[in-house]
This record gives sequence, structure tokens and C-alpha cells, in this order.
Amino acid sequence: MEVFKADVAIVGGGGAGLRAAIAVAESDPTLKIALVSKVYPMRSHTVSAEGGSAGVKKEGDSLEYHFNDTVGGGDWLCEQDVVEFFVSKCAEELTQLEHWGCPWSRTEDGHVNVRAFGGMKIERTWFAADKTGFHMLHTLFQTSIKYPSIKRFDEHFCVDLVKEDGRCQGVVAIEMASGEFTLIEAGSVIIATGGAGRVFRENTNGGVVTGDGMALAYRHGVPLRDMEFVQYHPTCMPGTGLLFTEACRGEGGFLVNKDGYRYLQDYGLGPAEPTPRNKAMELGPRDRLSQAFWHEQQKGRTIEGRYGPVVHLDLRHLGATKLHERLPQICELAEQFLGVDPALAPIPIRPAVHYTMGGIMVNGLCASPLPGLYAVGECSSVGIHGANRLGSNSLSELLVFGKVAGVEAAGFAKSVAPGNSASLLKQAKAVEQRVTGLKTKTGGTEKISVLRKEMAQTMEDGCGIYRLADTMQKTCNKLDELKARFKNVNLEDGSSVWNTDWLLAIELEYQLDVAQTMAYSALQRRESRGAHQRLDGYEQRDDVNFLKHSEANYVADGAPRISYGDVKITKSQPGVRAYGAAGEKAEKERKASHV
Amino acid sequence: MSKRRPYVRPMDGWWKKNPYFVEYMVHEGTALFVAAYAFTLLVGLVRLGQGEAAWNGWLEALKSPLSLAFHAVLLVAILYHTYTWFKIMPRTLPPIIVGGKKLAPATITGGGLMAALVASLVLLGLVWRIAQ
Amino acid sequence: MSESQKTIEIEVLRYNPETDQAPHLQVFQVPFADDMSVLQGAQYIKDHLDGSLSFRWSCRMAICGSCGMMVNGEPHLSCQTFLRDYYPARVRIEALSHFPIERDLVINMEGFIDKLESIQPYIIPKEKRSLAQGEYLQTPEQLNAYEQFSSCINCMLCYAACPQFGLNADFVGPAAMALLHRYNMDSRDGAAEERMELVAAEEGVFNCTAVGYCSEVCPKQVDPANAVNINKTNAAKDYFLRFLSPKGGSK
Amino acid sequence: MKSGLKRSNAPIFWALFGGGGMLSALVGPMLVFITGIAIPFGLLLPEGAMSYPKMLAFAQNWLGKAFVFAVIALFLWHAAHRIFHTLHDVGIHAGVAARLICYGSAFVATLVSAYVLLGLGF
Repeated sequence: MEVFKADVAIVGGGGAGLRAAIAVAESDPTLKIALVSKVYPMRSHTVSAEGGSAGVKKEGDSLEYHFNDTVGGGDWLCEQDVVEFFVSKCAEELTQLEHWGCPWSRTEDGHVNVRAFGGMKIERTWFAADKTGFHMLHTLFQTSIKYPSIKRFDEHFCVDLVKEDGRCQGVVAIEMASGEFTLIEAGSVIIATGGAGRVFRENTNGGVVTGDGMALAYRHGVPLRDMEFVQYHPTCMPGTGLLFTEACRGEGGFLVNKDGYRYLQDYGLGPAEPTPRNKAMELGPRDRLSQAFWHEQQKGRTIEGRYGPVVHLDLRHLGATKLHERLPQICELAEQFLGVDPALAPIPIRPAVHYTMGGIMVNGLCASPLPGLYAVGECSSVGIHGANRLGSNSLSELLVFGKVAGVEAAGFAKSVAPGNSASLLKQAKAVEQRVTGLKTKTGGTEKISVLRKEMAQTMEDGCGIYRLADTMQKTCNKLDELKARFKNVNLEDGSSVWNTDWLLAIELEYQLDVAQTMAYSALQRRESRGAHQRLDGYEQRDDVNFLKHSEANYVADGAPRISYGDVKITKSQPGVRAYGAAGEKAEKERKASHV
Repeated sequence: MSKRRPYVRPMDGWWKKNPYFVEYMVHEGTALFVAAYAFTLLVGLVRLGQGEAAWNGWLEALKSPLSLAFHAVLLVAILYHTYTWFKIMPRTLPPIIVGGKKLAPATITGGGLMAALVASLVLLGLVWRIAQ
Repeated sequence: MSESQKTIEIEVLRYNPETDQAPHLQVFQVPFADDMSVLQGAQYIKDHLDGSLSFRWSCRMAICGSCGMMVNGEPHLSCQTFLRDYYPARVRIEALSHFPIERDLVINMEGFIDKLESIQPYIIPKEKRSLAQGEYLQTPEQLNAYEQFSSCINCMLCYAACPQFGLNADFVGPAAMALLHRYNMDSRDGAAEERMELVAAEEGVFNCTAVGYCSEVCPKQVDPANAVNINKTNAAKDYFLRFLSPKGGSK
Repeated sequence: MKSGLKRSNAPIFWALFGGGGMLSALVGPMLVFITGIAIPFGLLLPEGAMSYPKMLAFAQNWLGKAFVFAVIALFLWHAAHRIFHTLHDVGIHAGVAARLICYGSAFVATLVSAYVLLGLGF
């Protein structure tokens, strides 16, 4: 087995992993960094982010406002000290990215431009047309090339962590091109593998978004926190789930039902005005908009499409010129996939799974309870998104906490003595034997594509926009059954070179673990908060019993054990989460009561 | 031991595999005709240097049907060269900004063809004057 | 739906280095729907007909750059190429031309990555600026000068369209040159002269014979041929003027 | 950046190729028409337009000399460069031999035309 000795190993080469790698390299150029990614870094799913990245910039905006929007948007399930740190660093990190070459869209005088986004009081979303994630990722990847201390392991698939003396000391990875194993010894490990949206059927996520890192940490005893909070993005393509960015609404798009009526005004988001007003109507938060779609469907006011009910995203009034300048990719997607020219016809859309708010439990410095193990980005739960993430906060999260994770992991790596190589290699060989066994064993009857589809379907049935105890219970049971059936899986491909059948099987095993944490956490949260909404007697938020983070703990060969942890409240006491005119009224009353 | 064995596909006959490449080879092939014409002129120049008789012999040769056919083919081939030369030009020039907007490729190609037309007419006019 | 009964034949170039001497074609019958992409066709084969088929894909929306393939001999992103444009005829899919095949539709792209790394694809500032000083000012016109070249998704369709790369794998090639040009044209960057060494080298721009197909197949309208050819002019200027200029261009 | 990169000498040949390509694109077809079709067959232009005295005078004028030289030399350098690359394209990577044949003949032709033109005097 190949062995590489690194100081810091980073698993995941998307925005968070790359930012962390650069932070390690800049904090100490003598540290060796192993950046392990199952795809070439520029293929990572950060690439698909469209709308933009939040950071206070405009006159009249303040850190206070960004803090309040984020904490309120998260339905008060946020770590407020972490949010406070986060909002204070966003603009600086976005400026750093500008210095590294990110082609931010500009105002006429050459400054970086900002746009409106859902749930944000003031325009503070930095953007690069509607390809923000693409430009951020490529800028980070290309910048990372400057640092000779970053050794990339591209198309290396991480299959386990190795531990010794109670701390994480490295990772084991498969070189996909050869099917051979590599042990990367490291003083500290950062997991930055992104979300897990592919456990659902209809989702906006790339094929790589399979929760690998979450499952790795979870199996080694690190809790997955707040996993029941899964964001449905309200404007996605029916059938494929592809995303039409929130910027469509930020630029002034309307959501209308089959009668051409802007239905959001019926759900406490009005009044309906012809131009976008922040935190109202189409610029409300994603959970509310997705829920409104569900209600419209119940009322029979949606449009029947080829892939089920849809509503319309109407951009016609913006005009072809603005659409092609501000939303070029949206125009391309609509034309190619749906045959719709957004300047001439409304786009059929529906909600789809987009983002996992929860993840690997870490503190505000990205450190997990397992010494030496850090996590950052969508795979982590650092505590800024709470029960519902605001659009454009996650790209900023990658930058702000990517840097934190890099600096912290570098410091930790320097503080520890080198591990026992012989013992780590022994562990790695055991991992190799176990993982290779998956493709060499015979007599299995289950097909991975079948198991995967059943998992995705049951997650959609039980953990959708609205949830009921009995369907969630069914989903939990189904996932238990699928885990049992997985043991009897049969691979069609026993080869070594680029064996994707094998890699998909390993991914599926990760996904089943992560899906279980979502379903079991959801079942046990008997309240409605943010993206977790119930219709079976728990329609209200319950701060007495559930102003708490859920923590899913791994139980070998069993269902996860769910425990609860406190939420850090500093300056914003839980209040009424209101938008539109009601939101403005509530804010005025809040201010008055403070005077 | 790695079991990787990347397979490199041969390039033989690549230009036959795509209409775009066929066209490319045809327009590259116009070079043969440009060369043939240049050699024809070179022969004429040498004959001119050898005196009046030699020159007149060359002129006579130009009047043969074979020469006519040859020049007709040259004309078509070099016309095609002109067309493709300006067709590819938008890809080879730095962006030309007029009134804040990038000049469209068709405009650049059209401009090139216009320039060729003007140059040809000027040339014809000059020869006309010399002939008088 | 009656469409579920329609099928289309997809012919796939298969290659398994552990069992095959050379690639060979294999035909699959795939259910056809008019909104089905070529990628979805390949996914259907993998899920239902032959789990050993290997190919790269991820985002499904033409931005991650993974899923480039030859579709009936032309380089395409398979996620935004639709079976309806071929139906009812058979479609042939193969690994991207001009690259070594690792397995089935998976090419070896290590050479491309080396090239990407060789062009110094990062800002080397003309003037240093601290974070406290805020962003560099860049007008929309200045952004416009390089924005198109920054849109490259590294899908490598242009390399599959470039016979000169096929004939000489050392040629830096279209996408890498477009990216190099992107940084040269960025108002914040000051390293065009440093990058000239590679532009003017034997591996550089003069391998290009202006076939132009790279720009035809580019899914993001980057026009890499333009980047390469502008740099021919730049390299020629540098070649002839290096004796005049006191700085002397590059070596 | 890779070290040990060797600067290509292509700019010389590429510049001659480009010059010849542009000149032949601009005036090539008309020249062929005039010298190969119109004058020999008395179309549009009188046959005497290319009579010995007229052509001699033309070739003795420095402008006329420059024009004839440019046309013959640049056309050939253009063609030589393209043909050399096309040989490479079709798999004949003869290297030095192909280079000598293509650029060598252009070079010789350039010398010959210069010699004749100078020999015709001013």
C-alpha cells in the first residue's frame, strides 16, 4: 500500500476544502497538505451554486442586520456566537476572493455589485452573473495551484479514517484509476465533502453529493447534528430537479399558480407589489416558499405537468436584455431542457431537495469532538444555518469557515507528535480488506441501483416538505430494511480500474447511514421549525422542549440514538418569524420594546 | 501492481471522420493552387528576364486551352481560399469594440470580403490604365 | 405514456484494460423519452443493463464539465445533448477523442491538468493591495475583456476537437490557452510577460493551425481559438521586438 | 511553469504565412483572372496589356518590382507553411526533410525572383 505522510489531510476538494488547503498553506508553508477528492476539484458541487454569496457591503446595511436575518431565518436554532463571528468575516473573505481573481459582477464605477436574496433585509449578495459557485470554485482551485505544499490526490475516494491514541490520524483512500489503496497519515484531518441531497429522489444536487464525509465521521462516533433539517429549494426543474437560482426572484421574478395569481400573498408573505421588496413575497425564505407550494397543491391551484404538479416562475416582465445579462445560465437551462424562452413564457417549477442544514457536529472553530478531526462546509454543522439556511449564506460559509478550519487544523497538527506508522498501516490494511471484500464476495442478490432508488423514494415519502409520524416511521423502517439488504448486495463488476460499480456501492452505504440520521432525527422532533414541518399535532414551534439541536449518534448495526444539545443564545431571543408586512410590523414592535 | 493500461487511439485518417475536418483539409489544400500560381508567375518572370522571345513564348503558352482550364481551376481554388481566409478571421483577431460592443463575426468576415473586392477592383483599374 | 414503449439503440465504445486488448462497440436497447439526455441514457444502461459501464458525471446542468463524450463522432456534454436529436437512429457514444482511454468512457486527463497548472492560472498582481484597502476596482468593460475566457468549465471538448492536440499531445491546447489569456486580460494581473515563455515555446500557440473546431464545440462560448490566435500575434510581436525592448520580452 | 521551455522559431514562418495568406486572399483571384484568363483571351482587357515592353517597364519600376516580388515570394511562403503543416496533419512527420522541401523551395524561388528582378535593372 502507498503511504503518504502529511501534516494536514483534507477530504473534499470543493470550495470549503480548497479554502482550507490555502489557509493551511498560508499559515505555514512548511506543512504538507494532502487534498483528497473523489473528483477533480473543479467538478465539485460548489460549481453548481448560482445566485451568490452574502457579505455586508452596501451603505445602510450592518452586521447586526445580517445576524438578525440569519438567526431569524434559521428559526433561532443557530449558534448565535458563531453567527456573529460569521457575519463579521464574510465581506473580508469575499474581498480576499476578489484579490484572487474572482470575476464578481461590478457596478459602473468598478465596485463589486450586490443583489437581493430571499430572507435578507438588504441587498448583500455578491454575485458573478448566475454562475457564482462556478467562479468561486475555479478561482479557489486555480489559486491553490500557486502553493507547492498542497499535494492533490485527485479522483481518490476516501473510504475510512484511521484513529490512534483517541485522535484522528489520517485517512484511507482508493485511487479510482487503479483501484489501489493509499494511506495518508496526518496530524489532523479536515472533512469538507459537502452535503447529502442525493439521498432524496428529486434534488438539485450533483451525483457526487452523497454524504461521504458525514458518514465517515458518524461511524467514528462524531454526532451528526440537526440532520432533520433538509432544505427544499422552491424553484427547481420538474423531473430533473435542476435549480433555477433564487436570483431569479432577487431580480424580480414572480411565482404564480394556475390562475396567474401570486399565491404567496395568501401565506403571510404579502402584500404583493410589482417590484421585489426584501423579505416579502418571492423574497421570503426558502422553507416558507416551498411550504406555500404544498398548500397550493392541496387546494388544487397548481398546474399538472408531465412530472406532477408545478407552478410558474414568471420572468417575462424583466425583459430579454436583463435576463441574458443577469441570468444567462437560467435562460440556457430553460431553453435546452424545457424548450422555454424565459423572456416569452413562464418556467414550470416545483420544490426539490437542495441543502442539508445539519451535518458533522463541530464547534465554532470547526473542531469535532474527536480530537484532530475538523469539518467545514455543507457536511458540517458549525451552527449558522439553524433550521433553515438563507440563500447565499452557504458560499460565504465555505470561505469564512474554510479558513478557520485550515488555521485550526494546522495548529493542531503542529501540536501533536507523529503517529505510530506501523499501527496506522495495520488499520489501513484492515480497511482495504473490508472494502475490497465488497466487490470480491459472491452470492449476493441485491442490486445497488434498486436499493438506491428505494432509499430515495422513501426519503421523499417520509421526509418531504411536510411530515407525519406514521410516514416517517415507515421511512425509518424502510431504511433499516435497506441497510439489512445492503449486506446481501451483489456487484456486477469485480475489476480494479475505474470500477464505478464498486464506488457507487460504497457511496450507497454512506447514504443509508446519513438517511437514517435524517429520518430518525425528524421522527423524534415533535414540533415544527424552519424546514421541519409536521401536520400531525405538532404544527407549532415548541421552544420549551425543542429549542435544542438534535444529535444522531452511531450505533453499530442499529438505528441511530438521538440525543439533544443546547442552543447558544446570545442577543436574539426566539421571536415570531414573520415576513412581508407582518414581518415589518413585528420588527417595529421589537424595536419599540427595546427602547 | 497497477492494472491501468490507458489505450491511445490512432490518429490515422482523422480528417475523414468529421465534415468539419474535411472542409479544413480542403481549405488547407488551396495552398497547392496558390503555390502553382506563384510558380507560373515565377516562370513568367524568368522568361521576362530572358528577353522578348522567351516572354512571348510564355504568353503564347498561356493561350492554350490547357492553360485556360488550369487557370479556371486556380481561380475557383483561390476564391475559396479568400472566402475561408476571411471566414476564420473573426477567430484570429483581437476583439474589435465599436460603440462599446464587440463586432459580430459576420461583420468581420463581411468586411474582409469587401476589402478583397475593393483591392481586386483597384488592381483591375491599375492594369486597365497600364493597358491603355 | 405511450413513449415508454419506444426504445433507442445506444452503441457504446467499451474498454476494460484488464480484459480487452482494444476498445470495442457494444449496443444497448434503452427506453426513449423526448426529454432524455444522452447522459440519462448512459445512466439507464448502468442502472439496468450493465453495472460495469464506467463514465464520469455529476452536476447534470452543463457546469461541472465531467460528462464530455463523443456523440456520433462529435464532442458534446452528454447532459445537455438529447436523444431526441438522434431518434429513431442509433446513437454512438465514445470516450473523448485524442485522450487515452482509461476505461469505457473515462479518459485520462492528467496531461490536461499538468497544462492547466503550467500556465500560472492565478492573479499575479500588477499592484499589491491589502484586504483593508478593499477590492480592486474593475469596471464592467474591464470585466468584459476577460469574462468570456473565464467561463471555461474544463470539459475538454475543445481538445477532443483539436487534431493538432491529437497529433502532438504536448501542445498546450485550447482550454489552457484560453485560461492563460483570461489572466493576461484581467486588469488586476501583471504577469503576461512571465506567461509569454510558455505561449512562445515549442509546446505553445504555434502548434495551432486555426482549424477552429474547438470554438465550434465549446458549450460555454469561450472561443478558445480566439485566445490561441490572439496569442500567436502577441508571441510574434514578442519574438521580433524582444531585441528592441530593453526588458527583452522573455528568454 | 515548466522549466527548460524552448522558444519556437515559428513566428518567422507564421508571419510570412500570414502575409502571403492575406495578400493572396485580397488579390489572388483577380490576379489569376487577369494574367491567366482576361489578357490571354482578350476578355475585358486588351491582349497587349502584357506585351514585352509594358511588362519590362513594369518590372523595372521599383513599385512594380516590389509587387511582383511580394506576390511570388509571399504566395510561396504561405503555401509552403500550409503544405508543411498539412503533411504533418496527414501523418507525414518528416521533420527536417519536409521542412527542407517546403520552406526550401519557397526560399529558392524567393532568391530566383529577386535575382531576376534585380537583373532587369531599374
